[in-house]
Amino acid sequence: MSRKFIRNDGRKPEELRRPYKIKLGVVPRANGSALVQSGKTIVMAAVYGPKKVIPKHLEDQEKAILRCRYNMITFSVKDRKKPGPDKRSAEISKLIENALSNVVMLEEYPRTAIDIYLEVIQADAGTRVAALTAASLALADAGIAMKDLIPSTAAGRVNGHIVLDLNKEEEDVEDAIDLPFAYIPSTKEVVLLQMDGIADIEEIEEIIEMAKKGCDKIYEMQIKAIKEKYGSYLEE
Amino acid sequence: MSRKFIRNDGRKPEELRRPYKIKLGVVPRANGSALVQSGKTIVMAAVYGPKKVIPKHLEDQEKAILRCRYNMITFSVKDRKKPGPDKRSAEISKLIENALSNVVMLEEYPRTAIDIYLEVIQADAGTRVAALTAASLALADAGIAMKDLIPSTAAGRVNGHIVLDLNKEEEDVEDAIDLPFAYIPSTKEVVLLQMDGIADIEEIEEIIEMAKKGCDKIYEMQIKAIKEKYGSYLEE
Amino acid sequence: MSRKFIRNDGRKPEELRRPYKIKLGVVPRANGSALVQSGKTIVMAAVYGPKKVIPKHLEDQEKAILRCRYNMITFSVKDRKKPGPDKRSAEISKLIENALSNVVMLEEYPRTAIDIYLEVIQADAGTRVAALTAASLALADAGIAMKDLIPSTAAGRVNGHIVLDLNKEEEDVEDAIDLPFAYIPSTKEVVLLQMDGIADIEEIEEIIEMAKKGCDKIYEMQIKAIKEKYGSYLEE
Amino acid sequence: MITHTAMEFIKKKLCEGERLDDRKLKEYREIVIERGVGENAEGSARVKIGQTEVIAGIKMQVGEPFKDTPNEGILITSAEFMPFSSSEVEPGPPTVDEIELGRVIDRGIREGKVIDLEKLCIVEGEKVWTIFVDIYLVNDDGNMYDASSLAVMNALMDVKIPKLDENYEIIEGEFNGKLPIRHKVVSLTAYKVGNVIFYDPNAKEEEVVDARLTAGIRDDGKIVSLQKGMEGSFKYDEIIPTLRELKERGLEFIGKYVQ
Amino acid sequence: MITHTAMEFIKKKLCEGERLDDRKLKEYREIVIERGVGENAEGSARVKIGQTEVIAGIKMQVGEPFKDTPNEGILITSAEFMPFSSSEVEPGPPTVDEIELGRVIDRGIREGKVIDLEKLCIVEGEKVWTIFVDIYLVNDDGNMYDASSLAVMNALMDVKIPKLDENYEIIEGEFNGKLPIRHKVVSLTAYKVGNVIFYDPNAKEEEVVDARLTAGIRDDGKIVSLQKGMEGSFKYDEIIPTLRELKERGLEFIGKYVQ
Amino acid sequence: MITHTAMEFIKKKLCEGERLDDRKLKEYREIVIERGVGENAEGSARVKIGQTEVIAGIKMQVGEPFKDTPNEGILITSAEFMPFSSSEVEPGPPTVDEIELGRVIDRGIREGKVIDLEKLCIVEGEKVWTIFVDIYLVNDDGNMYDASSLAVMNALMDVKIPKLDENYEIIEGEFNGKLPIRHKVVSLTAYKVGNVIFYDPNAKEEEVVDARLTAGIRDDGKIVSLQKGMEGSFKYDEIIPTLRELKERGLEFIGKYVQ
Repeated sequence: MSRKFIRNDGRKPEELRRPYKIKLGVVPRANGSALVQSGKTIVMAAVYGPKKVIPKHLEDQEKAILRCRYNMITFSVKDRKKPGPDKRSAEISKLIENALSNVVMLEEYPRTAIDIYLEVIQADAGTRVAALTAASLALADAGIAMKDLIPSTAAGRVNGHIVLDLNKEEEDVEDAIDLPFAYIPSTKEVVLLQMDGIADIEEIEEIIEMAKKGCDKIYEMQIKAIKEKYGSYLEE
Repeated sequence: MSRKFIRNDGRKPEELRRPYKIKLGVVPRANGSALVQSGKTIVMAAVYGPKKVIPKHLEDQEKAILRCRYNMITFSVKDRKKPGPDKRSAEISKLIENALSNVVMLEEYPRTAIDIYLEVIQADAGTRVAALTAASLALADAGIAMKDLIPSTAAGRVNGHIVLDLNKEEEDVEDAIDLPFAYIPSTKEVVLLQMDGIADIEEIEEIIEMAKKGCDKIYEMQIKAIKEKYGSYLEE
Repeated sequence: MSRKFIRNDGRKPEELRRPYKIKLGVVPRANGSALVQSGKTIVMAAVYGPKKVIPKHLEDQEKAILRCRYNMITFSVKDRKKPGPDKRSAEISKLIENALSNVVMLEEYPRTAIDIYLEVIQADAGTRVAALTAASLALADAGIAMKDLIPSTAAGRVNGHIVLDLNKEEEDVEDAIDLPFAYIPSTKEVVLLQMDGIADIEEIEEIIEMAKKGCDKIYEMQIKAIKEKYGSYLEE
Repeated sequence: MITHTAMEFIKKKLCEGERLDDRKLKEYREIVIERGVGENAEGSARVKIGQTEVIAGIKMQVGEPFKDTPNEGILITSAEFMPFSSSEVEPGPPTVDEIELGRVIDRGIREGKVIDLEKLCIVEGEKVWTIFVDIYLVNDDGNMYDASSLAVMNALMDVKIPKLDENYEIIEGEFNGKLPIRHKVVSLTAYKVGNVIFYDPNAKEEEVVDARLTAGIRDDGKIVSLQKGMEGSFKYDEIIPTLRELKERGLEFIGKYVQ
Repeated sequence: MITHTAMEFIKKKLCEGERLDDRKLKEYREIVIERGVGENAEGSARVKIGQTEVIAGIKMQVGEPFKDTPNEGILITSAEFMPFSSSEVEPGPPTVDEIELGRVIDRGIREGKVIDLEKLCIVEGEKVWTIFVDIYLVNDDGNMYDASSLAVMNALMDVKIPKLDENYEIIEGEFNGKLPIRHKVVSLTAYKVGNVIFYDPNAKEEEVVDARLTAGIRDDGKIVSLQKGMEGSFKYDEIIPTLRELKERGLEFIGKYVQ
Repeated sequence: MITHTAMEFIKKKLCEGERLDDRKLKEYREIVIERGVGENAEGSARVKIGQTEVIAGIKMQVGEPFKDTPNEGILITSAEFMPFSSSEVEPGPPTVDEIELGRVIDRGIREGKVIDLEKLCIVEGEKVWTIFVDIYLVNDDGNMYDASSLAVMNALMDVKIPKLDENYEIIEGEFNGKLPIRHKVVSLTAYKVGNVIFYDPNAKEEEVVDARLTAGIRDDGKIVSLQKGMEGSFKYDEIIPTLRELKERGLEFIGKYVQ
C-alpha cells in the first residue's frame, strides 16, 4: 500500500486532521475542562467533582463513582439531532466511562462522584475519540489523580489505503473501515476498541498500529497542553 | 382613545367579563379551594398542606416549599389538549408559584410543603390570571397565613383601544396586545407581568394602569368572598 | 345447548386447549418459576423474593409487598407489540396482583418485597388466565407460604355455545363472550372476574360454572406438577 | 387516610348493616346530573353523587380509521384523577387506578355497542370520527366508578357533532346532529366488606372495602361487561345474586339519570 | 452555590451601589460576538458577556405548516443549559428554567415579527420552512437572558437558506440567500435586589437577585415582550422607568452588537 | 451477586487456568439451538448455552424507507433482559447494558452485510420491509453476547417472508420465501480476567471478568465488527492473537450451529 496516497483533504495517510487543537479551561465554572478539535470535529469536556453523591444509596464506600455523559448538540450535525439521549449516545457514554475508569484513581475519592460531561459542538466523524481525548484532559485540569492520560483516535481503510483519523467523507466511502481506538501509553492497555467494516485480521493489525501511532502523537500534545498550563505538574 | 367604544361582548373597555364569579370551597376534599370564572374562562384551585415533604431531601428547614401546578383539562379548549404537562403549563406554573411566594408566609411552616393545583376547566383567554386569582383564595380558604391576597387580570389593546380582561376573540385580533398582570394591593408590588404584542412605552403605561384598576375590583370581590364565608376573618 | 358441538380446533365445549402443559423451574436464576401453555398461548412466570425493599419508604412493617408485572414480548403477537408497558398490561398486572394477594401469606414476610414477573411468550387469547395460573405455581416453586394455589381460565360463548378456554379465533367470532375467571378452590372465593360481550345473567351463570369446572381441572394439574417436583410438599 | 381505629369502627358498623350517614346498605346518596358543562367540548356532563364529583367531556376529531375497521369511528377513553381530588393523588403519568377506571368505563360503552361506530365513518378507509372521552375526578368522596359511568353516558348524549366543510375541516359553531346512540349503558358497582354487600360508599367507607364488582348494564337488561376490582374477593355463590341486583338498579338508573 | 455570609455581603454591596468587580450598577461586562461558529448549522453565533458563554444555532428543515397558518414558516425555539454550564445543572429533560428562557427569547423574536414567516412558505398549505432555534448555555456566569437574546439574533442574521431541488430536498452546500429579517429585536433584562435596579449580574450577584424584568426591544423602539421573572417583585412605579432604560439600552445594543 | 470471598476464589481459580465446572479455559458449555419457537414471529430461535437462555424473534412490517436509502429494507435490533433473567434486572426503559448488547449484535449483522437489504425493497422510495430483530435474555447464566448472536442468526434463517396483497397488506398464513441471506455472521466473545483469556463464563465467572472483546466473524473469515466491552482492558499485543482465535472458533460455530 503506497504511502504516497493523498487524501480528500490533502493529508498523508498517517496524519491527524488539521487543525488538531487542544485547549484547557474552556468552561470556567467547571472544576476542569478541555476542548479538542480535529478538523471540523469539535468536542468540549468538563468535569465536576469529586462531589457528594445524590442519591446517597449510589455511594461507594471504597471509591468514587465515575459518570460520563456524551451528547451531541442539535446543530452539530447536518440533520438536526433531536435533543436528549439516544441509544448511540448511551453506548458511547458507557464506553468512554469504561476507558477512563482504567486511569482515574477512584479509590482516592471514596464516597464521591466525578461527573464528566462531553458535548459535541460540531461533528465530522471521530467524535467519540475526540471526546475521550478531551475527557482525560478535563480530568487532569480538574486536578483529579490519574495514572496516565488517555489519547484516542480512529484509524481505518479508505479506498484500500490504511489511514489515520478519518473524516466524515472518508468514513462514508463504500467499503471503508473505521476503528476507534484508545490505549494507555504507559501500560499499553487498550481501553477503547471498536470497528465497523469488513476486514482481514492482517488489515486490522495494520490499522491498530496506525491508530496507536496516532495516539502517540496526540499523547504528546496532551502532555504539552498540561505542561503549558501547569508547568512541572506532570514531571514530579 | 374613546371610552365609548363597545366591545364584542358588549362590555365597556374598563369592565371585567360577565359573569365574574368567585366561589370558595368547591373541592371539599382539599384543605382549601376556589373557583374563578371570568366570562367563559373557568379555573378551579385547591390547596393541600402544609404537609410532610416527600422525598425528605426537598425539605427546607426554615420554611415551607410552595409547589404550584397549572393544568388545562383536555376539553377546556377547542382543539383537544393532550393530557399532561407541556412547556407552556410549566412556565405558567412557575410564574404563579413565584407570584404567590410574595404573600404566603412560608416561614410559618418550616419543613412542610404546600401544594396548589390549578385546573383550567374552560379556556377563553386569561386562564393564568384567573388561576392566580383563584390560587390566593384557595390558600386563604385553607387557612394558610398570608400577607395579602393577590388579584390578577390582564389588560391590553384591541383595535386601538385599551381594554381590560380580554376574551379569546379580542386576544386573536390582529395587532392586539395582551398584558397579564398581578400586584399586591397593600404594597404595590408587581408580582406577575408579561406582555405579548407590539407597544409603545406610553401604551404600556396606560395598559398597566387599566390592569391595576381591574385588579382593584377583583380584590374587592376576593375580600367579599372571604368575608362571606369566614365573617371577621380578615378584619382581625 | 348441545354438548355435541365440535369447536374449530376439534375440542369439546368443556375441554381445555391441547396441549395444556405446566412446567416448573423454567428460569433457573429465579427463586421460583413456571411455564403454562394452553394451546398456542405460552406464558412464563418467575418470582424473586422475599427480598429487601428498595426504595425503603415502600416497605410495609407488617407484611411483604407483592409486585406483579405482566408483559408481552414483541413477537408474541401477529402485529409486533411495541416494547414497554401499556394501559392493558398495567391493568392486567394489577388484577393478577390483586388475585394473588388473597393466597400469599404476606404477613409471614414483613418488610420485604415479592416480585412476580410474567412474560407472554406466545399469545393466542387467554394470556392473563395462563399468567395467573403460572404465577401461583412460580410462588409455590419459590417456597413462598400460600393458603392455596390459584387456577385460572376463561369460559364464554361462541356461536351460541358455552365453551371453555377460548382460543383467539373463537374470541374473535361476532357476538362472542369471553369471561376470564379465577377462584380459590379451598374457599370458593372468586379472585378474578371480567367479561367482554353481551350476555343474559342466565348465560353468565352457565359460563361461570363452566369456568369453575375448568379451574378445577387446572388445579389438579397444578397440584400434580408441584407433587412431581416436591413430593409430599402439599400433603403436610 | 383515616386512622386504623376509625377503619375498624366503620367496618364493624357496615358489617352490622349500618352506615356513617345513616343510609341503608343499598341506598345511594343524592345524585345530581348536569349536561353541557364545557363550552369547548362537543358534549359534557357533571355528575355529583353526594360530594363525589366527576366531569366528563367528549371531543371529536377527524382521523384515520384503524386498518382492521376501515369504516368505523374510533373511541378513546381516558380517566384522570385531578391532583386535588384527594390527598392521595399526585400529578404525573396515569396510575394503574386511573387506567383501570378508564378501561372499565370504556368496556361498558364499547362492549355494550352504545355508539353506532359505523355511522361515524366519513370516508371509508380514510377519514372517520375519533371520539375522545375524558373523565376527570374532581372530588373523590367514594364510588367514582358509578359517577364516572353516569357522567360519560350523559356526556355522550349531550354531543353535537361538528359540521365539516368540503376539506373535512370542522366548521366552528355549526353542527350536524347528535351521536348515533344505539343503547344506553350504565356501569354500577357492588362493594363488599366482610360478608356484607353494599352500594355507593363514601371515601371513608371505601377505605375499608375488600372488593368491588362492576357490571355494565344495558337498557335492554343485558350485562355487557364485568370487573372484579380491588384485592379481596366475592364468594362464588354471591356473583349471580349480585348481578341480578346490579341489573335492576342499572335499569332504574338508566330511566332516572340517562334521559 | 455560595455561602450565606457571602450572599449577605454581595447584597449589601449592591444595595450600596457597589459591585464585586467595581463595575457601575448599570454597566455591562465586555461583550464578544462571533458568528458562524457551527459548520453544520444554517446559522450560528457565540456570545460571551464576561465569562458567560452562550451559543445559538439555527437549523432549517422542510416541513408541513400548521393548519391555521398554511402559508407561514414555523419557528421553534428551545434552550438547554449544558450540564457543565454550572454545578447546579443536571442532565435530563428540560427544566422549567430552561423552558422559561426558551419561551422568553422566542416571544421576543415572534412577537417582534423579526422574521417574515410568510416568505418561508414553499408550497402553500403543504411545505414551509421550519426554523429550529437552539440555545445552549455553555458557561453560566450570570445574565444568560441577555446573552441568549444576542446570540439568537446574531445567529438568525447569520443564516444562509439552503437551496432545494425539485423534490424539495435540500441541496448540500448550495444556498438561496438570507433569512427575511424585518426587524432586529434584543431582549434585555433589569435585575432588582433590595431597592436597587442593576444590569448584567455575574453568577454570584445573580444568587442574591430578587427579581428580573426582561423586555424585548425592537429596532424601531417598540417593546414587543415583557416578562417579570424570579420570585420577587418590582414596585408598580418602577416598571415604566425601567422600561425606558431598557429601551434605550436595547437600541444601543442593536446598533453595537447586531449588525 | 456473590460474596467478595467467592469472587476472589473464582478469580484465583481462573488465573490458575481452572474453572468452577472443570471446563477448560477455552471450552464452551453445551449449546442447544431450536428454531421456530414463536408461532406469531416471522422467524425465531431459542439458544441455550449451559443454563443461559436467549430467544430471538423477527417481525416484518411494511414501512417507508429512509430518505438516504430509498431502495433498501430497514433493520432494527433491540435487546431486552427479561426482568426475571437475573436478580439484578429491574423492569423499565432499556438500560445501557441492554442497549450495548443490541447494538453490538446489530453491528455484526449490519456490517457483515448478512441480509441483502436491497432485495427487501417493495416499491422504491415508498415501501420497504422493516425487519425488527428482538432479543430476549430469558435466564442469565453468563455469555449472553454469544448466545444472542447465535439466536439472532438462527432466527434470521428461520424467517418466512409474508406474502402481500395488491395493497401491500400482509396476507395471513401465506409466505414468499426466505430472507435474502448473503452471509452468515456470528459474534463471539473473549473474556479476560487477570492475565487469562477464556471463553463462555457462567454468571459467577462473569462477575470477576475485567474485560471482554467481541468480534463479528463472517462465513468467509472476515472480521466485520469489534467491541471491547466492560471496564478493564486488553493488552495491545493480545488483540490480534485473540482475534485469530475468535475467527477460528467463529468459523467452527457457523458450521456447527448456523445451518
